[in-house]
Amino acid sequence: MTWEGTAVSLAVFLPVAGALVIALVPRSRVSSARTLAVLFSGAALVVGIAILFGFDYGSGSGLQFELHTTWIKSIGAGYHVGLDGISLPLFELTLLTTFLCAVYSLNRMPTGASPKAFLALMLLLETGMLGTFVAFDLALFFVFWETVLVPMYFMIGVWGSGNRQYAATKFFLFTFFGSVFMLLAFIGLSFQATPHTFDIQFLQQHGGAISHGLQLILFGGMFLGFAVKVPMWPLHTWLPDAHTEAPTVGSVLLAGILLKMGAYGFIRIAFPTLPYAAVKWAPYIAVLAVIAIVYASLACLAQRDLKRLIAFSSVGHMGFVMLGIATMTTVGINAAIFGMVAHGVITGMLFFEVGSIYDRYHTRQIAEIGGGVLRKMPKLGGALALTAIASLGLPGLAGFWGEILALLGAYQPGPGLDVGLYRTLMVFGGIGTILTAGYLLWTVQRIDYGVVPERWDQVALEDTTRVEWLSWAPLLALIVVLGLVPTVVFGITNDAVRALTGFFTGGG
Amino acid sequence: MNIDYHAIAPELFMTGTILLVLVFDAFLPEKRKQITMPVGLIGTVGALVATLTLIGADDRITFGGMYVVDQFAVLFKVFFLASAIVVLGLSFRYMQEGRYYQGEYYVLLLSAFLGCLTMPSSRDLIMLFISLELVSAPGFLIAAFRKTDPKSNEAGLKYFLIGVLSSAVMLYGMSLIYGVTGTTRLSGIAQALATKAGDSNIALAAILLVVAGFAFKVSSVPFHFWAPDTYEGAPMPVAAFLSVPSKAAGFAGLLQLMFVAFLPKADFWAPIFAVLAILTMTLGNLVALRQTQVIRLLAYSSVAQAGYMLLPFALVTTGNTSLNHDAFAAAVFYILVYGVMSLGAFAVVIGLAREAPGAHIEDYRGLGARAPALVVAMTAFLVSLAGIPPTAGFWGKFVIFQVALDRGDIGPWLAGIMVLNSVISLGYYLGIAREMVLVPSEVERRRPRVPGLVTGLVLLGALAVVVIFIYPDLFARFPDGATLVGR
Amino acid sequence: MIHVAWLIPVLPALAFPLIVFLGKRMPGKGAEIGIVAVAVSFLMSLIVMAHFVANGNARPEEAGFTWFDLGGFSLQVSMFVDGLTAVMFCVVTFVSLCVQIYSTAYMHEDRRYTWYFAALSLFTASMLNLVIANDLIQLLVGWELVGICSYLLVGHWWEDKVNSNAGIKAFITTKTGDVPFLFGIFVLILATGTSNMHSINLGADQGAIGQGLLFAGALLLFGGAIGKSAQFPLHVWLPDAMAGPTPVSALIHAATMVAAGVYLVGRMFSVFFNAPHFVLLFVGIIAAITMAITALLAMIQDDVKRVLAYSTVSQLAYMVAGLSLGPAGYTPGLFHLFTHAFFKALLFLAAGSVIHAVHSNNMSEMGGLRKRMPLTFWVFLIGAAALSGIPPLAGFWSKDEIISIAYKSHTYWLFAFTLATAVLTAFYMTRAVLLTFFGEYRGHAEPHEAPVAMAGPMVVLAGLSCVVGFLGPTHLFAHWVHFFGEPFVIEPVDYGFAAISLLGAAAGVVVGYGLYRRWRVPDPLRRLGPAYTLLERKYYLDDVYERGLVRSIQYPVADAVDAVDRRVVDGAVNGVGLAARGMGGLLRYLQSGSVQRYAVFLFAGVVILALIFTRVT
Amino acid sequence: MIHLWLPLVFSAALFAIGVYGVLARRNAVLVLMSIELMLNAVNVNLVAFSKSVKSVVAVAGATAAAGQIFALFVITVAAAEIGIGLAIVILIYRNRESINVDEVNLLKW
Amino acid sequence: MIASISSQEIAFSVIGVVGIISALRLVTTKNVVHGALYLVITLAMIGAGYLVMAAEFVAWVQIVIYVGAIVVLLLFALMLTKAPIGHEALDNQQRGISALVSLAILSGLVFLVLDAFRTTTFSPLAQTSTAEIGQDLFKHYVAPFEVVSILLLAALIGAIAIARKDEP
Repeated sequence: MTWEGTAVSLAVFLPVAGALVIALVPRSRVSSARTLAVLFSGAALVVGIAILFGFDYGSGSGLQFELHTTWIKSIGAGYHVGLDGISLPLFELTLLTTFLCAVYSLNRMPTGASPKAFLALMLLLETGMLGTFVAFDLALFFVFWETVLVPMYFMIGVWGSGNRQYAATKFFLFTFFGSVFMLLAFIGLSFQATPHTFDIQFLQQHGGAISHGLQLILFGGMFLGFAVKVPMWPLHTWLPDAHTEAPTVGSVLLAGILLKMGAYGFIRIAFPTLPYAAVKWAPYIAVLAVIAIVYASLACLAQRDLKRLIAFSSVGHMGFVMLGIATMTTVGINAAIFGMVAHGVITGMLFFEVGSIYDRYHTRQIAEIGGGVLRKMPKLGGALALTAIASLGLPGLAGFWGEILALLGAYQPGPGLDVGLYRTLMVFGGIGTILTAGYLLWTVQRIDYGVVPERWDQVALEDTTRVEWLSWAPLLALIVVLGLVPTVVFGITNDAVRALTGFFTGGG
Repeated sequence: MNIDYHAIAPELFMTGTILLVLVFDAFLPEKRKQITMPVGLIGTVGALVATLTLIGADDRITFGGMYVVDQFAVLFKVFFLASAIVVLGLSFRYMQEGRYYQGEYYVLLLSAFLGCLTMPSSRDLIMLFISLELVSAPGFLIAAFRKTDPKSNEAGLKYFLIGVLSSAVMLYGMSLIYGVTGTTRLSGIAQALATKAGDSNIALAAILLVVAGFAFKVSSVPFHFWAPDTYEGAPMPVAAFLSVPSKAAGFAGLLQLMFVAFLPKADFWAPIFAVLAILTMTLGNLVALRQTQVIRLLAYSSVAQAGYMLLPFALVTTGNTSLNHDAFAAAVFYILVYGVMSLGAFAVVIGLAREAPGAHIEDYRGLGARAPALVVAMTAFLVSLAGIPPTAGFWGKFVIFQVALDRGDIGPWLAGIMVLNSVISLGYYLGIAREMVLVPSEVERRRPRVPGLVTGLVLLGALAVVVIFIYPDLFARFPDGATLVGR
Repeated sequence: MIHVAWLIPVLPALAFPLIVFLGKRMPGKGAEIGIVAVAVSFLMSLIVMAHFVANGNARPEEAGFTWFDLGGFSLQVSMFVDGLTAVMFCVVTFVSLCVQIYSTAYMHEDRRYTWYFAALSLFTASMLNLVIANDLIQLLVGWELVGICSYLLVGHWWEDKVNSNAGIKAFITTKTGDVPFLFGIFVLILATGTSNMHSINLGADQGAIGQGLLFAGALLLFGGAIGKSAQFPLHVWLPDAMAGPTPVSALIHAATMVAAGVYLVGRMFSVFFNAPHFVLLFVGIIAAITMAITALLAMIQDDVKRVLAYSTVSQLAYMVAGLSLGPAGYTPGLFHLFTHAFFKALLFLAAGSVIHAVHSNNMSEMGGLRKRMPLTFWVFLIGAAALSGIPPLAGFWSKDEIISIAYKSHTYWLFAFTLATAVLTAFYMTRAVLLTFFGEYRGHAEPHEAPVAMAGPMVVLAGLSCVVGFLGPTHLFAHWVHFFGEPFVIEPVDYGFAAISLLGAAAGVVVGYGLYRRWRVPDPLRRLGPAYTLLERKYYLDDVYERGLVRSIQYPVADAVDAVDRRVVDGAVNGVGLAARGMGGLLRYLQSGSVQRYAVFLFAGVVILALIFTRVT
Repeated sequence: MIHLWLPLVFSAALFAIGVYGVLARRNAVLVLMSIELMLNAVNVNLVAFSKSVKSVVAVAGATAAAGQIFALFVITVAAAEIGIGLAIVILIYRNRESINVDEVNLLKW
Repeated sequence: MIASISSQEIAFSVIGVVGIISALRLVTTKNVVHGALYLVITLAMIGAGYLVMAAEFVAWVQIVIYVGAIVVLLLFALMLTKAPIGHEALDNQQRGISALVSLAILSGLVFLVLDAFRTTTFSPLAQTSTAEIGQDLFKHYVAPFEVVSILLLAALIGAIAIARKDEP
């Protein structure tokens, strides 16, 4: 039991331990549950930071902090976890975001049922998300993948707003629908290896040997699972509902982390293990991705509900991520990972802000807020403006690199892909950036700018509180740091992505 | 002739317990009749202990090959006895508070469990038939045990009529099997069916008819119609009994028939099971979507679950031994897992019976705040039934998918239909969770008074569902090692 | 010293966070930080400039470090300092310094005073980064950042929706140009494997890039210039951008940011020059259209800032036109950029002073200010004269060069356009001066002369506007800024052409004086009838964009997409759910409650299964 | 010497008639009687086969009398079933004053 | 198809025809008590058939248990439940479909039987004796014998509990 071997597992399972402890807190001492949540997610984060220091950035392509033991002999599943350059950024993002959510929950707990349960579910969710990013065994991956469903269902369903039951059910059913087919594909894939195995590394190395027809089918199964999670157009309709109705912390985690799981799955599993199918499927994925970009930004223009608007924007931003992946180039996939981290930070932040606005105004309708937030609460409004501007892909802020490099990837897609098609898509993607800028600036105008409407003029609304700053500051800092020093991500991912693209450029 | 008394010790214990309960019943005063339950419980635990001594032992063949105690049988016996303990525990307060003939009830219940015990050891058509009847006949009666309730009467009548008709169909099939093969011994039937005699239409038709009898027991479409009505009308612990031990007994019998007697004709009957499995899971799930009475919903759910358990049968082929073994193990594993989660769900409903005797879904509103532990457990069971990690049900489905995809040919299609069904099923499983947790109660309600015993069982079940998930090998190696003698 | 030229953008960049976080606690509310930073930058710029003044053919200074590696190619943060860079440094830092000093008075009572200065610092840093960049992506970063600063500063008084609208319009319109620009960058990166601008230029010169790629790359890059430098058809944002504080207009929308497009073309001139000839022709056509139509628009504006804005667009087109003439026009084009920065900034600051005094932008509410604000009048007059091309002021020299080069390079149509525009320019500036400073005062507020903080910068700029023009005929400028190694065609100033352009200017002044000597309502130009209406409606371009494109996307199209999303896409999802429930609802009727019906199903089931599966031989 | 098909067809007829009775009669006792017909049909089969299967192969557990013993068990179980069935019928009659099977449909859907 | 008809076959045919006719009457009669009597005839004919097939032990068990016990039980039940008399009163609404299903089963079974056993014959007398049955029963079939006794016990206790009139 070395530190190297256990660190990842420790970080993954600390939250679930915390969930159990919180569940055992007596009803009379509920307030201590909040402290516990911060402690446990913080402890996990500390482990994560220690990993960050122990990580050998020179060999990001290999697995580090690896633990590989048997788990379920009868099924052939192993407990194989580890981190490489692709996992690490998302892993750390998850740790950070959840910790910040716990901090945020210190005084901004959604109203409704017991806060104890809420925090326990949040920590359970964290374990699922973390596990997804470190699992190197398909069965284990799937287990973590699905573990997020139940906590998120209840987070939306119990602590959500208005139409929460519908949204929660839709979220659960839709994502479950996708993932069961993915499971079938996983199992089918495992039978293609000799000996049968679920080990992702092994399957990556032997992906080329699978017959072409079968690859296409297996990819189809995985596509359903991953695409729903991303979500890709037209499988996205659960997202606006779920994000809109979820409590603030739920939205932050959904947008910040959960969506990344789908794209990560494409990168980690679908593309490298099925190289032939990847080439065949990639153009369709790219087309859907670009449709998502344009469609989502148009839909955003039509939203009257601030939170729903932000939710829809995720569809578009994930479109850029998927476009990057579908280019099957080192640049594109690096861009995708960067885009995921950036979107996690930015959209997470946006949902925090929207949540705080809702806490004060008790409405999410843009027309009812009526503008003037920047006048009424300069700090909150300023943070919102900054984040929105980051979201539209301004250089110097986090949102830029993912978008631009995804488009660059599309200009010169990987071998076997139709350059003409991808360049056309690039053009539409570019148009999408204009529309994106349009709706975000329009939103900032409608929320932040203008004079304070009469109905709010006399109402005392507190500007950003200390706990809010505490939970936001790291994200705001990251928005700037990622924009100015993109190496903090690319330095980690590049080697791993190059190794990964080798599986489909070399082996395809 | 020599009788291996060690081999049949569990059955002997059980028989003794039945008689003892009968005696206690006769002499106990009216107000103390509930004491018969602990008596039965002690006997059942004794039988369980006796069974545990058989684990890992050599296969014991007694009564001239008619009765075999192999690891398959032991596994099922342990399962039946464990579920007997659970059902007894669930019955205790329910029966005591419901003005039932408690003594007779426990006698009948234990008799049915005796039938369960003999079922997995029966390697002869006659023995199978008797075991099946011993499971069913007391069931007919206890289903109608709430005597003044017309619904309970109706439950008994429907169960009885469909049961007897199915028995008749099955017996007709058995008679034809006997006529074609000249024997009632399962291994002999297999030998004969492997010859030219097995090629006749009549042999195939006979197999179909026999399957029909067991299809009734496991509530497969179109033999399932009794199940929702009977579950709903019967006393709740009886519904729990029907949904798990009784169904598992049907599967135990079916497994022996199919994997021993009829295996040479697998290419014939596997497609039948494919049809049955598809119909069963699809119809069960679709109709369950529209249920508002929880027991009835669980009944349709158990129909659908039977479909999943039937699916491995459809994957069997004549000749591919290792695949057949995997299919067998998958079916057994799913049955065992199903037992845990389904009994758990029923236990929750029974635990709430004081507050919600009608078990209408609206009665459960806002329960999340009033009985969090129970709701957490119920959620675990429901999620498990839907087959979602982190619960045992996930591995249950997983192994079936594995076999299906390994099978190739129709396997992937069946797996595809099964996953679609999982999604549909999630719709109503979530429906229950939604009512319990998400929907607040319109009226002010107290915290439910759940019998301690039931709460304990529920929590134990929830724990089991999670533990089996974390380390399924704990559980999964049993079916793997559970070889059927004569195969 | 030149090795640390990178400090020039870094200092204002550091000032930005300092002002944001500490500004409110400083005695000058943060303004002093920005001013000091940019002042130091300006001094350093002068030193850098001196380096090139001392040696006209000094080697450009290149330096950089890797920003990040990605797959095969590595992105650098780098600097490329040559004469052009040095000139731009000076212009940017100097104008920024003037504007910031001016703003301390102009923005004195603003509620977001500190933030205003922070944004100015950020802008200055971004602009300087754009100038110093030797990497296209790095340039793009600066390019977009100045855009967002423009957005923020145009919408500085966002309490009024008009202002924030203008900010959005400015950003989105330029962004529309940025997208082709981005693709142009892609083309060049993929064509050369690097984003280093110097390498790309060398590649283009050495013929390492195919003609097709150069063609696409140059045209797409010019897309960016069209947006940023407000060329037709994306010029529409600049007049609206006048909604921002006037000093901002002076800095961003006159002197620096809008010139970035011209600078880009100049910086990447090898690409344009080596591309098929059509590219430069296209550039020239765009410039010609732009200069003419916007000069016409400037004639009828009532808002003094809009007059200046249209004038700016028109003058930018001059610069572009100059560049379109190839190496010969390269230096004149950029020289005009240089001179224009001074006198246009001056004009804006002076206009700001007027606006500050009369609390209105409209010339119809001014008049007669000559006496009340003599200093402002004089500096404005100097600016206007410079712009109109009255010798010996700055504008004369630079404009004259472009006009004469156009003729000499046999591009007569462009010559015609430039000359006509010169006439128009003189006309509308005469009109502006007359309406503002002559006649009777028509306003309501009590005008007063500008305070020292405002007057100082104006005077300095006015002085410079008078003298910088001589850098042209003395060929000093050409020594610093030239294309391809050696300064191009150095010949004495052709006084013939100078006379022609002077004549043109004089014509404009005379006609303007004739028409606007006295205040007249309605505007005498209204007699043009439908043509006036066409100008009043801005050639209906705004209507086409606004109603035809923006509003239709914003409302009907977006709403349609949303409806499709809810009804069709989501409808399909919910439809599946409903269908399942519906089927369940139908199937449950099988469970009729009649046990004998169940029995029928049972037996029928057996029979059917037997029929299907038993082989009937 | 008897042709095997003769008792088998007899049995089939009884079985089919029993099925008809079960499906078409509403009186519960008549339904029970019909069930008896079906079970008896099984017995006819078993007895006939027990007399004829000697000629079939020698396989495990093939005893001479198996068929008849099977029939005896069927008779016994049938008796028990009838007892149970009648008990339920009487219970229903007590609660509803009727033993029409088709009226028993409280539970449905 | 029938090469030669033996006397046993003639006897069985007669018995069969009578049995079938009375069975048909049983399911069509309008009087329940008549139905019980038709049942007696059918059961008796089946017993007779067993005799023809020389399975005399089963035959006597048939007569004793069915005719002697079960029919009596059924008659008691008829009296206890005061069944009405008449066509409408005794049949439900699905006679048509019932007949169809029943005919389908009949034709199916007859087809299968004739298909498989058209030529098979057996000689009843050459077969098992009662003694053999007894021996086999207690040699090989002890287990089901014991289990069925529990079944009977349970059925007895349960039936009493269910049918008993008083409330606990």
